[in-house]
Amino acid sequence: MNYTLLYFASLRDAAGCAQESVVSEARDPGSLYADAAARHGFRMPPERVRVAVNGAFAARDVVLNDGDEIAFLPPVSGG
Amino acid sequence: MNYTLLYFASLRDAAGCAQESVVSEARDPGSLYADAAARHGFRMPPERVRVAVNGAFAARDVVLNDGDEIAFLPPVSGG
Amino acid sequence: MKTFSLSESAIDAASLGRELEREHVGAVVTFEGRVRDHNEGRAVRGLAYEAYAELAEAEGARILGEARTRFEIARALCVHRVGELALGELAVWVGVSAAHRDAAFAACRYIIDEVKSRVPIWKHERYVGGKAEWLHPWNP
Amino acid sequence: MKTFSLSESAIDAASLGRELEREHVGAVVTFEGRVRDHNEGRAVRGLAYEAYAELAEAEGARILGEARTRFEIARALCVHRVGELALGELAVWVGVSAAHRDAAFAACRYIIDEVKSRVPIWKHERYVGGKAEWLHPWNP
Repeated sequence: MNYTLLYFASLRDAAGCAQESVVSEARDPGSLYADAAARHGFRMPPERVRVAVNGAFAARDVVLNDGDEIAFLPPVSGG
Repeated sequence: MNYTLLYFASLRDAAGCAQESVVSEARDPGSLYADAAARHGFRMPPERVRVAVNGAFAARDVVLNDGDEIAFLPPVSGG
Repeated sequence: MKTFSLSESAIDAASLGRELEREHVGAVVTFEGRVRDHNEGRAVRGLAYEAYAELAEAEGARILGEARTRFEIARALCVHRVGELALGELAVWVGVSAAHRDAAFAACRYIIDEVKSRVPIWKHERYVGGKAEWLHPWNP
Repeated sequence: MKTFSLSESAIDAASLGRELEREHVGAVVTFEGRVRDHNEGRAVRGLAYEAYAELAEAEGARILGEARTRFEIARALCVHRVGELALGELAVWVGVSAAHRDAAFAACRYIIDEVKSRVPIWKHERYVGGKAEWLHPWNP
């Protein structure tokens, strides 16, 4: 499947990019995060990372579709 | 004893004046209020009226001195 | 600058707000009380505030001092209008600055609550239709 | 006007405040979060906010909607800065108008608390001495 991954804040710094296109057998955001963490050396535990799919918050085990855009969101610190 | 009495808000309206000078045998604000209430027809119960003497809050039974300025303060409604 | 003051002219909230700004301050909470066009079901045409000025300023300053003692705040200011006010006008302004928002919210709330219940200021409302009344809440 | 928005330029608190003013409104509570020169004992030189803009605006609007459902308020607005900010600059502004102050205080507090904990915005602090860090509170 083809996915677009979005990284923010420290994950963006660690990945060295804000966005990447991947081709993957993974069918859920949790698996995609595990792959990305191994590839980029993310040290943030997956349970701290919220997930959004196509611009809306989503569960880590939601079933993805080809072409989905998946965002990985570290703990927020606005305000 | 000579006193200056100050009236505010509805008590001022009822008294028809903001201030009056009185000569009285009364030695405490509570007695002065009872006299003023009879004289001016105040209907506000004395327990609702706070007292200030010479610009500071005071008890209704504080002992007054000649020349004191006594203010009668209805329940407040600022804000 | 006095921490609590009475004002016979329009309150300038913007310049009061600037008084509170400091680089080390993380949070500013402000409260504005405005003249409403209704009160307890009656249409209000206008109102006036009367104060026992000497005691109001002393009691107001005492409340602001209490707020600085009770809460970890940097600065706190309060201004209350007296005299004639039009609908929508600012009647009272409270502003608090602090390092953190907990203290700023708590102190701002404390100040407006205490000012309303303790400072000798009285509201005189004029209603549509001609009646007028002093507000003397017996159960504040 | 959007109830929640992100701003790349300085927040104009005065004009936001005027948006909230209505004759029938008795109480306005505002919260301003400003860039502090210290955070957890470290001297801050400056900071930047990054947002996932699309989701931040949707989640912010959802929070403002929740506030209108939970509390009896007239209007509520929130603006959050993104990009580079200098010390003392306004980072976030929340304003709520209501007939009564209880609702205005509660809603203002609700909005800033929820915005801080739910909206995808991240703070990047630069410290005196050269270090810099993303703030990712794990126990918010």
